[in-house]
Amino acid sequence: MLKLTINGQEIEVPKGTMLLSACQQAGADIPTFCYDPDLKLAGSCRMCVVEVEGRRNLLASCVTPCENNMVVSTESDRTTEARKVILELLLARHKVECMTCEKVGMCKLQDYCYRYGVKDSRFAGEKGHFAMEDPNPFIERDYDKCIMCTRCVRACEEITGAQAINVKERGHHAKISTIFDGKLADSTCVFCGQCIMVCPVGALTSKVSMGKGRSMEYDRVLTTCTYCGTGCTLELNVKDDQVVGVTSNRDATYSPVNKGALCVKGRFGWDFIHSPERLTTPLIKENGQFRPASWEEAMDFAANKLKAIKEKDGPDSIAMFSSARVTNEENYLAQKMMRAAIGTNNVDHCARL
Amino acid sequence: MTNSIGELGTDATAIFLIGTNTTENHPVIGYKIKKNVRENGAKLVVADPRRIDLAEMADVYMQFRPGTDVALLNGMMNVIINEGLMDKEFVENRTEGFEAVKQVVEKYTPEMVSVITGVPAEDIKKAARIYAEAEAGSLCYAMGLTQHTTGTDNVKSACNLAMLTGNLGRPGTGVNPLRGQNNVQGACDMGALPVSYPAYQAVSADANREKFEQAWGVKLSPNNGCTLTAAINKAHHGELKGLYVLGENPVLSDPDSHHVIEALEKLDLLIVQDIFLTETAQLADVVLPGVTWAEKDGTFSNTERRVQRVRKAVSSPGDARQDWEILVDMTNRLGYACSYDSPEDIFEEIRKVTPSYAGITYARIDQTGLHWPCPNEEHPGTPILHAEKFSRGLGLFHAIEFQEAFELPDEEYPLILSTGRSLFHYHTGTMTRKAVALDVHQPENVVQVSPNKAAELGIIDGEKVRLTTRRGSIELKAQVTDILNDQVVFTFFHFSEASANVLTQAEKLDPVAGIPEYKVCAARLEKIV
Amino acid sequence: MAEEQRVILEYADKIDPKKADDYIKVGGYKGLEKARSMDRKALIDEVKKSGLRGRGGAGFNAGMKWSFVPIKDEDRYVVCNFDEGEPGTYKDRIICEKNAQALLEGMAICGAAIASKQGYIYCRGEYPFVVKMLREAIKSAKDSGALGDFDIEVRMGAGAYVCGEETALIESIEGHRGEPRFKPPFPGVAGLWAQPTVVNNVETFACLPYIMTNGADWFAGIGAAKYPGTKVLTLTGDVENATYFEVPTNYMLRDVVYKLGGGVKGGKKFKAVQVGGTSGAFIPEQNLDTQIDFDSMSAIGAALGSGAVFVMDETRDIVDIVTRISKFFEHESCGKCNPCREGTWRCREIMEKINAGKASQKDIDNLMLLSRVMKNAALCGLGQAAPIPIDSTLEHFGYEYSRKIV
Amino acid sequence: MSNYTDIIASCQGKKGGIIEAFHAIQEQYNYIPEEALKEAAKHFGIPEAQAYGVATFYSYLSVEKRGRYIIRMCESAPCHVAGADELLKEMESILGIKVGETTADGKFTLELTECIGQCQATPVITINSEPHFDVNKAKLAEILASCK
Repeated sequence: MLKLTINGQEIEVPKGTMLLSACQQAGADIPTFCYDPDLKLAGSCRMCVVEVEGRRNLLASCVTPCENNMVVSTESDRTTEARKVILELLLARHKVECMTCEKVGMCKLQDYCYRYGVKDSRFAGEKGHFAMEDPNPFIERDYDKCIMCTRCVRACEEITGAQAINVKERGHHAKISTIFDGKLADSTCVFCGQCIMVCPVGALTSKVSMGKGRSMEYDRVLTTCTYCGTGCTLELNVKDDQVVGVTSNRDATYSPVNKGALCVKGRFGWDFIHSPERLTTPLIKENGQFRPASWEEAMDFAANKLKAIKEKDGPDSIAMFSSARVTNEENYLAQKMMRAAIGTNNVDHCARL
Repeated sequence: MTNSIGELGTDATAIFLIGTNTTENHPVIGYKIKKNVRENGAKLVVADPRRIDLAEMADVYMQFRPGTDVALLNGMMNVIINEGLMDKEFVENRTEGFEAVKQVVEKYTPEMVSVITGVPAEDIKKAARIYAEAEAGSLCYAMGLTQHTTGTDNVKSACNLAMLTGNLGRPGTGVNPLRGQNNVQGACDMGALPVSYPAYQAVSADANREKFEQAWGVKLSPNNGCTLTAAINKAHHGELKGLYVLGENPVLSDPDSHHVIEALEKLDLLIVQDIFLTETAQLADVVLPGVTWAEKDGTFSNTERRVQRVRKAVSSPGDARQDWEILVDMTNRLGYACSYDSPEDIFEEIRKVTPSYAGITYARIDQTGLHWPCPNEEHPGTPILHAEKFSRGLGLFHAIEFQEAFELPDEEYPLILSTGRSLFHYHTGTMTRKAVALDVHQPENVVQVSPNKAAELGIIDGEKVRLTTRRGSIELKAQVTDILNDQVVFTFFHFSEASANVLTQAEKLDPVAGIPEYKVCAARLEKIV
Repeated sequence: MAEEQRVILEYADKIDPKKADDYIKVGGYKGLEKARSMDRKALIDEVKKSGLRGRGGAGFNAGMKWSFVPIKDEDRYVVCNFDEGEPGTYKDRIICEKNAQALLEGMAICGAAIASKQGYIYCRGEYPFVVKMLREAIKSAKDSGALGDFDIEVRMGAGAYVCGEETALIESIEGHRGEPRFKPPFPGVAGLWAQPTVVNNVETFACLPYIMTNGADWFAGIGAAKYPGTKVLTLTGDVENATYFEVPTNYMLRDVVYKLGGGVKGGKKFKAVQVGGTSGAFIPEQNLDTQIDFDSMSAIGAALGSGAVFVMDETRDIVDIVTRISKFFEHESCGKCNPCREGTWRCREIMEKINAGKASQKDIDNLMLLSRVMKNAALCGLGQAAPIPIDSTLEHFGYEYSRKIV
Repeated sequence: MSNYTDIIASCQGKKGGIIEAFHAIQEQYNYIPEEALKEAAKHFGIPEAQAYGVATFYSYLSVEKRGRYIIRMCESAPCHVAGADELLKEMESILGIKVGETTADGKFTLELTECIGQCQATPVITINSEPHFDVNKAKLAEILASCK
């Protein structure tokens, strides 16, 4: 075990612990942009710098292993100065349009500017301008808001394995890009949206959710995805009784299968819920045409016909196709209905299709 | 799956994929496989008629002729036995019937199998060695293995291979079917099968029937029911009069659509309960509007047997009604009285008659789902099956000979047509075709054809072509791609405008499982002039 | 040039650096022979004892650096940093062009010390002709048998100053973007392909054969006690003799300018000298009476660095030159960390504003704040050193700034 | 002119040698064409986006087509004080292009560079990596004329 003093508090951590984690254990809230517990370390945003006695420079706590007897200060004048200046530098390049930004409420740049009282930037000057191109229907890429934390690049490689994006050029011309800065659709991108999940600012957002609501306006309902059999958990974002988006919880307790990772269908394929083509009333066919009916009428019609067939041709002349898409409870009821009420084992579903 | 999904990303040291385009059909499982290969150096063997994404990073990729799975697997077993790579201890202690298998696979030399499958003998050897020598070898498959007239044989062969190499019962091993639909596992678990009650309790066994008769307080039929595909045939013959379809779309999903439509039209009564007016619902006599998963509470069981919660997030539109309420209402109207307060109330009844679910409660799975079997409330669930012994005691080997697919190419229909799914759509497209972004991104069907074949037929990429089989014909765009060889074409079944199942055959199914042969039929591709 | 003391460059232009035999005739490869006859630990101790410190700029004790390398089953690498990108520096090129075999021998000695069989020379992309020459020199050395089983491969950079930073250099050899890694782990533990790796400068390696042949004590007795040996300097700017020299490390800076350099060009008056390349401090007249060794230079807030000596006469506009330097750093920042990527950009903007006479005291304050944060918080030496020319000129030549402030 | 595959294959066995391959490609083509970049990425088993990131990181590598003669003007401090700015203006006016551009006939591309390590004879320019020393206006015309 190593002994450290963090903000005056003595703590013990096992060898190999990073300073960031030790500071968090000591109750310090360290700001980070590039750090992501699920991704390889970058050590590049320098927001997590702390002051360690005897060290000339500030140390990025996310990549500094703890050493015995370190005396650490996480909110010293020097760290505050560094963080403020970094925020101002990022603000100087950032397209500030918080009024309409999708990420408001979940934007780390905004949160930290608030925390450190950074209203505007003393370093405002030329702004980079990165063309916003991408006709894909899923992911909005606005690199004028990018802060170059590279979490998207790492998530694309390490979580999804698509390796569609990387950093191109260098210095302040550096930008996240596909090969030859082409469209995502022409790259190896699979539109999983993991980049959106890890983006700490408004650079990457969902086009499907655009304009529908921001994080403080919606509730998140944890549920299981309706598509393939992997069983990913996801959060339906609900505002005014409407699903306005999908996010995911990366905690394995809530997301044991996928730890927040989703695919294009899970993340972007939810808007059929509110499709105007949804069936909203029972229908009965008369003379080849459907007409709306009340539940009472429709159920009566169906039940009476079923009973008549059973009477005439026996229970085995009736079958049910239950569903691989409805719940266990509904499947249970479906087979019970066929077996107990109709009296046949003619129940199956599309397991083979 | 005998094992859990997470193990594919962490524990498996070799992964053998056969008939699964994992990154497209189970993307999140695909991520885990990629990560394991890239970061932990896990070995990867891919067998698929198309050079799928994962084939690019595979140590061995075997592009085999569709329908020759048994030959390929027997060939691998031949190598394993001859090179002394089998797990003798496992075979001796945990299995029976090995000698018969040994006799059968003896003639399946890599050279002989190479002729059948088109895979170089050397690759078969390499693949066999990687899987057999792995500390933890996981075998995963999906519909590519099962949707054949020999589907059951294919799966048994895969099990043979796993038992032969002792790749079962430990972390990172297993025979792992990757199931295609959110709750296909649960539907099976719940007894939505013609031969079993919940938890696979056979309806033909008197004891089981008595148990359910007692639980439900009613006399039950001792006869096995008919499968979905058989039901369609029976309807066609006029033996089946009434059909209740809950959230299914057989017009698009079942083989030979013309045949399906004819059958449905012959019914006296077709009830469809769904969220959209699907192609099947359009043929119904009465349509009952149910709700989407976002509007209901309940549970789904995923491919690794993990039972997880589904939660209601929003209200349903108009008069659409909870599916469970519709079913309860109907059951009562049919003369069997029952009542439930909530899905949880139903689940409580499920627990009582489903031993594998007995220990699972809504409270226990509030945060993290549980893997069945979970026999009591103290049980932690079972991520890995067959750890100590198989359900039947000893694992049973099945000696299986290779048989050709039902419909092979001939002069008139010279190509092999295989069908499947795309990353961007799901099943019959009922949901994804109405998800705007997905449908904008991939709005129509394509047929994939090799550059050579396209050139031979004078077809250019993106051109509209005609794809024809003995059942019918569809028109769709050609996608020229080198991921398949010159004898094979591939298309998707999500699109009603150019529906793949107009083309597939329903004449011959797998004799045991009744699964249709979606992966092989004879077809002709033509330029439209 | 009686003032010089040539060790590495003793046989400059007298032998063909490409030919191992030429070098062997003047005593070459004897040091390696001796090193190989020694126990590894003794060899490292000998190098430690010589007091040889890194000639690339950081001044770390070479033997000490080697002693950190764990000797386990895995491969280890010897990497030569020949990326000299500091403007005004070309001494590594001179060493190679005059005595390439000494570099090769030095790398092989290091190989013996850390039980490595593979060396890499990372040569900057600006020197394709030197790369060619080095490849011939290696072939000759291999053919002669002098290198034994030690192999050396030359890799060429492609125009990135930041690759002079050892971990960026390693990334570049691996075929990646030349972005520095965070440390720890240090290359000695996990360097090239995550294996233990020693990275030293050309000049550091080139000293080794002479230390081995003449003994550690001999070397320790040359120049400054705490930074012994000789140093190759390159003189540029407003100086009569704009060329290279090898001098003992206790040589005085004033003598560099006035004796070796022959004084300020055209008889003009001296204004400033920037030592150690473009990231070095600007030194005013009053600090010229300083020894060039590492510690003496540090004491006046400067650095010996790469040994570049850039002299500016009385007519030079310091602010204009620093503006130009700020553009250099903006261009060469790799873009990985925030303080450097954004900071070098804004430094250049503010410097241009000052240089154009459009800045106020507020801008100077902002510049100083930015400079402080870059030094404190940037990931690597580039970002930390980029503000040094600004700080040192604000300190010593503040009036030049005041003149331009509105 | 050999094809990309052969050029890249010449770097076979150089672990991490994609930058070497880029140099070899540029030696033939003066830039890295898209197809060559993709081929190199495939050969060295790295993602295409990453290969592009590498190619655009280094100032000596270019993914855009350039002229037959690439002139690079050093603008680092020693050359700067030796009059690099004026020399650059002179070059721009002779060639009729700005920095970063290529002459209409595809002959010359003009670029800036940082120090090229020939500071004994400032200002310095390089033409296809060959340095020219103590360049002044008179010498410049001579040097350009020698480019056929």
